[in-house]
Amino acid sequence: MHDFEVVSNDKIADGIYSIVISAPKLATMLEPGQFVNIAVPGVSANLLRVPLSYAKADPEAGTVEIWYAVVGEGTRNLSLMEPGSTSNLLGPGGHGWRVPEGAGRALLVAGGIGVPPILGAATILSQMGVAFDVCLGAASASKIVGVDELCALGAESVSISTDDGTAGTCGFCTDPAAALLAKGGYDYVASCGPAPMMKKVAQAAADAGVYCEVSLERMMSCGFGACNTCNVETVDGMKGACMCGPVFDASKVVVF
Amino acid sequence: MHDFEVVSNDKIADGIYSIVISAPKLATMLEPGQFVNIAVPGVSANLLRVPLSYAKADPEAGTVEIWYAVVGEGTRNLSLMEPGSTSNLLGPGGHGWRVPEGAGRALLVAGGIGVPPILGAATILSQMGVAFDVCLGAASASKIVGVDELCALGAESVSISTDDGTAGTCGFCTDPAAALLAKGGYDYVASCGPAPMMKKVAQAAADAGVYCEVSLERMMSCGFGACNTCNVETVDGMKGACMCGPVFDASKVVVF
Amino acid sequence: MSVNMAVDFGGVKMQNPINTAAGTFGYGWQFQNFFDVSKLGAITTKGCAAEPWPGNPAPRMAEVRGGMINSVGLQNPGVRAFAEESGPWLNQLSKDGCQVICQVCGHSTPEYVRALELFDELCPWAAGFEINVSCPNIAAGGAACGSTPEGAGEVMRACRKVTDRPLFVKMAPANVVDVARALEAEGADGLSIINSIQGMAIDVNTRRSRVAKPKGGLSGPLCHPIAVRMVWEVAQAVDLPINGVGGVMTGEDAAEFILAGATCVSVGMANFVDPTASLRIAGELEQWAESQGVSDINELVGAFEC
Amino acid sequence: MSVNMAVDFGGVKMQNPINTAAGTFGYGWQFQNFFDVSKLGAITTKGCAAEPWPGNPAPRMAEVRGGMINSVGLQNPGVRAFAEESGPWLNQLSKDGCQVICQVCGHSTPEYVRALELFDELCPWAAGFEINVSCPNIAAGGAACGSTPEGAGEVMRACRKVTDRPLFVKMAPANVVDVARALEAEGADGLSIINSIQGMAIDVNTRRSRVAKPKGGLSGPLCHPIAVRMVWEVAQAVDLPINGVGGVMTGEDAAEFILAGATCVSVGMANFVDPTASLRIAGELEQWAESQGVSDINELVGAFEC
Ligand SMILES: Cc1cc2nc3c(=O)[nH]c(=O)nc-3n(C[C@H](O)[C@H](O)[C@H](O)COP(=O)(O)OP(=O)(O)OC[C@H]3O[C@@H](n4cnc5c(N)ncnc54)[C@H](O)[C@@H]3O)c2cc1C
Ligand SMILES: Cc1cc2nc3c(=O)[nH]c(=O)nc-3n(C[C@H](O)[C@H](O)[C@H](O)COP(=O)(O)OP(=O)(O)OC[C@H]3O[C@@H](n4cnc5c(N)ncnc54)[C@H](O)[C@@H]3O)c2cc1C
Ligand SMILES: Cc1cc2nc3c(=O)[nH]c(=O)nc-3n(C[C@H](O)[C@H](O)[C@H](O)COP(=O)(O)O)c2cc1C
Ligand SMILES: Cc1cc2nc3c(=O)[nH]c(=O)nc-3n(C[C@H](O)[C@H](O)[C@H](O)COP(=O)(O)O)c2cc1C
Ligand code: FES
Ligand code: FES
Repeated sequence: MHDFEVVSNDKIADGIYSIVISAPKLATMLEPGQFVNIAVPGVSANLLRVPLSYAKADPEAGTVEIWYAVVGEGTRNLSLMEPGSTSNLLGPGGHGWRVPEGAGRALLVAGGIGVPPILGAATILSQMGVAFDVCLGAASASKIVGVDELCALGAESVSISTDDGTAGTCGFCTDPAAALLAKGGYDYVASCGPAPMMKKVAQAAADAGVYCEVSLERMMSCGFGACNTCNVETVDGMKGACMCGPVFDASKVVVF
Repeated sequence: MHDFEVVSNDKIADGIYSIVISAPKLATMLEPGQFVNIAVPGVSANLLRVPLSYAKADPEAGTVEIWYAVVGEGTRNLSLMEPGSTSNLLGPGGHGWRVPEGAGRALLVAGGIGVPPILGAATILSQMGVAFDVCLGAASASKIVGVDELCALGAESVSISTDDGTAGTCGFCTDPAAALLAKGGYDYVASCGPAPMMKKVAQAAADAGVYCEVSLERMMSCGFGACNTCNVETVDGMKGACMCGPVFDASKVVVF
Repeated sequence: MSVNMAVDFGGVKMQNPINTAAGTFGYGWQFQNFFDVSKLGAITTKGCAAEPWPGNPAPRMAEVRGGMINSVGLQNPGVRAFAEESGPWLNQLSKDGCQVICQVCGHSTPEYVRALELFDELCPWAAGFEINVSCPNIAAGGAACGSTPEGAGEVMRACRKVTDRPLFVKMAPANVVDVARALEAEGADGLSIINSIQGMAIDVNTRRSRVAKPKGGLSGPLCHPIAVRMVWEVAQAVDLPINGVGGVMTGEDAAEFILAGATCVSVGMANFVDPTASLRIAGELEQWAESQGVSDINELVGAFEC
Repeated sequence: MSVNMAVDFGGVKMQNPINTAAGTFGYGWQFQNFFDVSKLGAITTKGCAAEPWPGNPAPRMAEVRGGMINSVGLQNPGVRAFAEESGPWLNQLSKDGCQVICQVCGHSTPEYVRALELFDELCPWAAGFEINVSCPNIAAGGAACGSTPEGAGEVMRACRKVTDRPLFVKMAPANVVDVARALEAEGADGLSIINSIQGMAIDVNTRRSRVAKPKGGLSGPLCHPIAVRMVWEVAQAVDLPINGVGGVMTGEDAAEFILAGATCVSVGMANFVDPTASLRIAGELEQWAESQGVSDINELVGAFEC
């Protein structure tokens, strides 16, 4: 359990916020792809914590940045937290991306609010010196986040798709992703987004014979292995997303 | 239903707050002893409105002042309302004090947070030109409110009792009240406070042969006659406090 | 696109599926200053017995997390006084398009019959009657009676002989499938599911109940998932139309009941939180029906996919 | 003044009345990084069957107002794997002063017996066993079985022959008095009241359940007043010690159970909201006992005044 203080909490796109928290110890511990489980203050009919991936951690400043979409009461209350207010979180939770040793080139595929863990993957790749391309999908231009960060981390290309065509190509980001994979040259794929998207990406990666990891979302009650509500059906049986994931080897996943 | 805006919301004694709201129409309608039923904002496990008497109404300024003790979640959330924030209330509810025509002298007995309706009674008395004395009880000096206001309204005497003796006489305000009533000269008694206190005052008034009214508290679900949860057992059967009260002829009350 | 919102609840033709839960809407006129009650599909009036009942002592209510607990004990002025005091207003309401369902109480089968006879005689404007065999707060004629097929069935059988107008039964939240089957066999026209749930709230300082009796009846959002489940169970088991009751605070809550198989939905505790809640919920339900691309709300009754 | 907080729950000597609800505390060690689990009176481990069970598909949880609904379906690795993986840690825990109660699951009486035999053999450190005849999320051996005196009684009778260690039964929230009497007659050492309540939560856009099956089990504050009522009802009817379960978030909630007649109290959903909740609640309960001016918490068991 880590206490934290809100440093800033701002809207960065349509319905999407960035919260920067000060939590010095946590900032040194987080590995890309892991998550935290936040107690959102406010007397509330919703009691459970909100599990969120982190987008960036700055061990020197002692801060962690999280990007979140406001979808319900928990995230709405989170968006109301003022700088200076405090709460606590559990984490780091689960384990993150495992980029294969010796990978030369990677493809990252993010949909919607799946961008934060993908930023984490990009961070590792850039540290490891692995070249990478990004396919990024969003419902609309107003909901795109992370392009600047991905470019700054060294993405060789970022191809954007929107459902309504207001930015990039009109359509799903799974199409450019499949096209890139079909062309070849990749050793690793990391994906996070809606379940049907990840399923398609996993299939395209499998077709191309490339090792693929996905960051899965599940309804979590505890976030630390005590409740069995975050199950992922894998070829090796039911696995808890909070401890065995959220990042899974896509080839083992039966239900995304 | 009236919308209102908070003008100020300040602590005036230990655990006791004064909230001034702007609600111009309401301010012209309220009669002393009536109450309002406030929707306290904030996503909350407690859903029902908070019924509160009012201490002062200023029809010209369009404001109403309410004094309340923080005792639970509803009143705690109320104390968090910032100036400028808005909500709505139902009211005026019930009916207030009915000072008998031709009364010459009255005794007001208030215990704890029973002061606000007693301020209302003092307001009528002063408008009617009826002389009055006040007996005021509180747990401790730090919880006394209203003495200045009562003096300003023309109280001829204000005798203070505290449970712990930190101000005035050590003991309950029912003792000085009984003593004054025994001395005689009163035509009307109005009382608000804890049930055992009002019961004693009513008894002392009955013994002295003086007409006595009490403002009763009940758990209210609706506040407008629809739920039957605010019942007061009277010699004429069960009466709803929200419509037939909160002010009752004490001689008719079976259970205070 | 406009959606037909009218439903037929066991012979009561409602202009929309929103009803009010007995005991939470007084006799209707208490709400007239807040909104135009005639816009609702129906209202159900507070339970009345043949003779006046005093109800329980104070305190009759305490708030609990996610709802409230009450111990009113069916205080009522008796059918005669009710019909005299509230009849004219309710008669006008029914002419204005909102159906009136009167709730009937008793401590024994003969008392139910006597009350219903009086209602039948004195309330010609009533579109139907709801028999309350499930009050959690009375010793006889309460939840214990309504929780067995025999108990509820006996009351229904006797009442059926009294009137040809639609007869509904307010069911206790126990043994619902068996009781519903018995009520169907005895000729009920519809079922109201559920009455408040028996619960307890103890003041840990005084060590006493926070309401007048040890047990009280729970209402509010906390009831909702339980009530939805019971509506769905009964909808699978019998052919009677159902009135979903329990924790309806929003149009979505009402929609859950409809999907689970309710033909109409009653708003209870929400009336206290916001006296205009029932009308707001009627609007939200219509918006939801529109969003579902149907032309008739009846297409959504029981449309839960499992 | 210091109050004796130790209680005897049907032969399990607990240093304080705080226990954990099966399925909400994993196998105990999941909480070891949050606090010193050995400070609790007891923990109850997640239900295990003789053979591993996969449980239900996702989604297994949805939040509802005042609580949550789950559809885990008793996923478990089987007693053997449980004893191997968690046994050493639990053995140490019991040596450190916190009793371990292991929950036993099955789909049929022979399955319960087989699981209990394995527990009895492989878990010498277990202070007692809790038989779960009330899971809302499984078809056989679940709430339907535990809701009848015959069903629950049959399982208890068979299990009683397997071990002399204390045997408790986790009861469904239905028909509690009759079932409790049957369990007392069959030799149960205590009762855990209640398991989660069957409910439904429907996504009104997809028209599907928000969890894997149409129905799920409700936990959290919404259960509390119902559970307190059931504990009180059973405490009046049988002589067995009771473990109060349902919506305990604070020491006051635990105190309500104690006053209603529970000897010990289990913390469930609160463990998810705050992993240290059980220890905090133990402290709050002790403070309350002190405020009541008693020298022994046992003086407060059943001290509700009505
Ligand atoms: C490991 C993990 C990492 C996540 N990372 C991020 C992130 O970086 N940014 C982000 O915006 N969101 C992320 N999520 C999703 C986020 O947890 C949910 O959006 C949030 O819990 C919703 O809470 P709420 O109270 O606002 O909404 P609710 O009112 O509880 O639900 C609103 C909607 O969100 C869905 N939802 C709620 N909780 C979850 C959950 N735990 N998993 C999946 N769907 C859920 C519900 O089914 C519902 O449709 C992550 C989830 C997990 C499990
Ligand atoms: C007509 C009327 C006028 C009132 N006027 C005032 C006033 O001017 N100033 C003031 O401070 N308080 C007044 N009260 C009491 C006030 O309504 C309660 O203190 C308040 O509702 C408590 O809400 P809560 O959510 O903070 O506390 P809760 O957590 O709901 O309860 C805390 C404690 O307060 C008691 N309580 C709660 N609601 C009521 C109620 N409606 N009546 C009596 N006791 C209650 C509970 O039994 C409990 O012991 C009045 C009550 C009534 C009925
Ligand atoms: C104060 C109060 C009084 C009630 N009186 C009655 C009644 O007279 N008859 C009845 O059948 N139900 C009565 N109920 C139960 C409601 O009609 C309804 O079944 C229950 O409250 C659940 O719905 P809700 O959660 O929307 O309130 C009463 C409920 C409350 C809160
Ligand atoms: C995720 C989850 C899993 C559960 N698993 C079990 C279980 O395996 N066995 C059992 O008897 N009860 C199980 N329960 C029910 C709890 O033990 C408890 O009876 C119920 O949640 C009510 O208590 P609470 O409101 O404090 O959570 C589970 C509850 C939850 C929330
Ligand atoms: S969220 Fe509880 S086990 Fe994964
Ligand atoms: S508070 Fe509802 S009738 Fe008085």
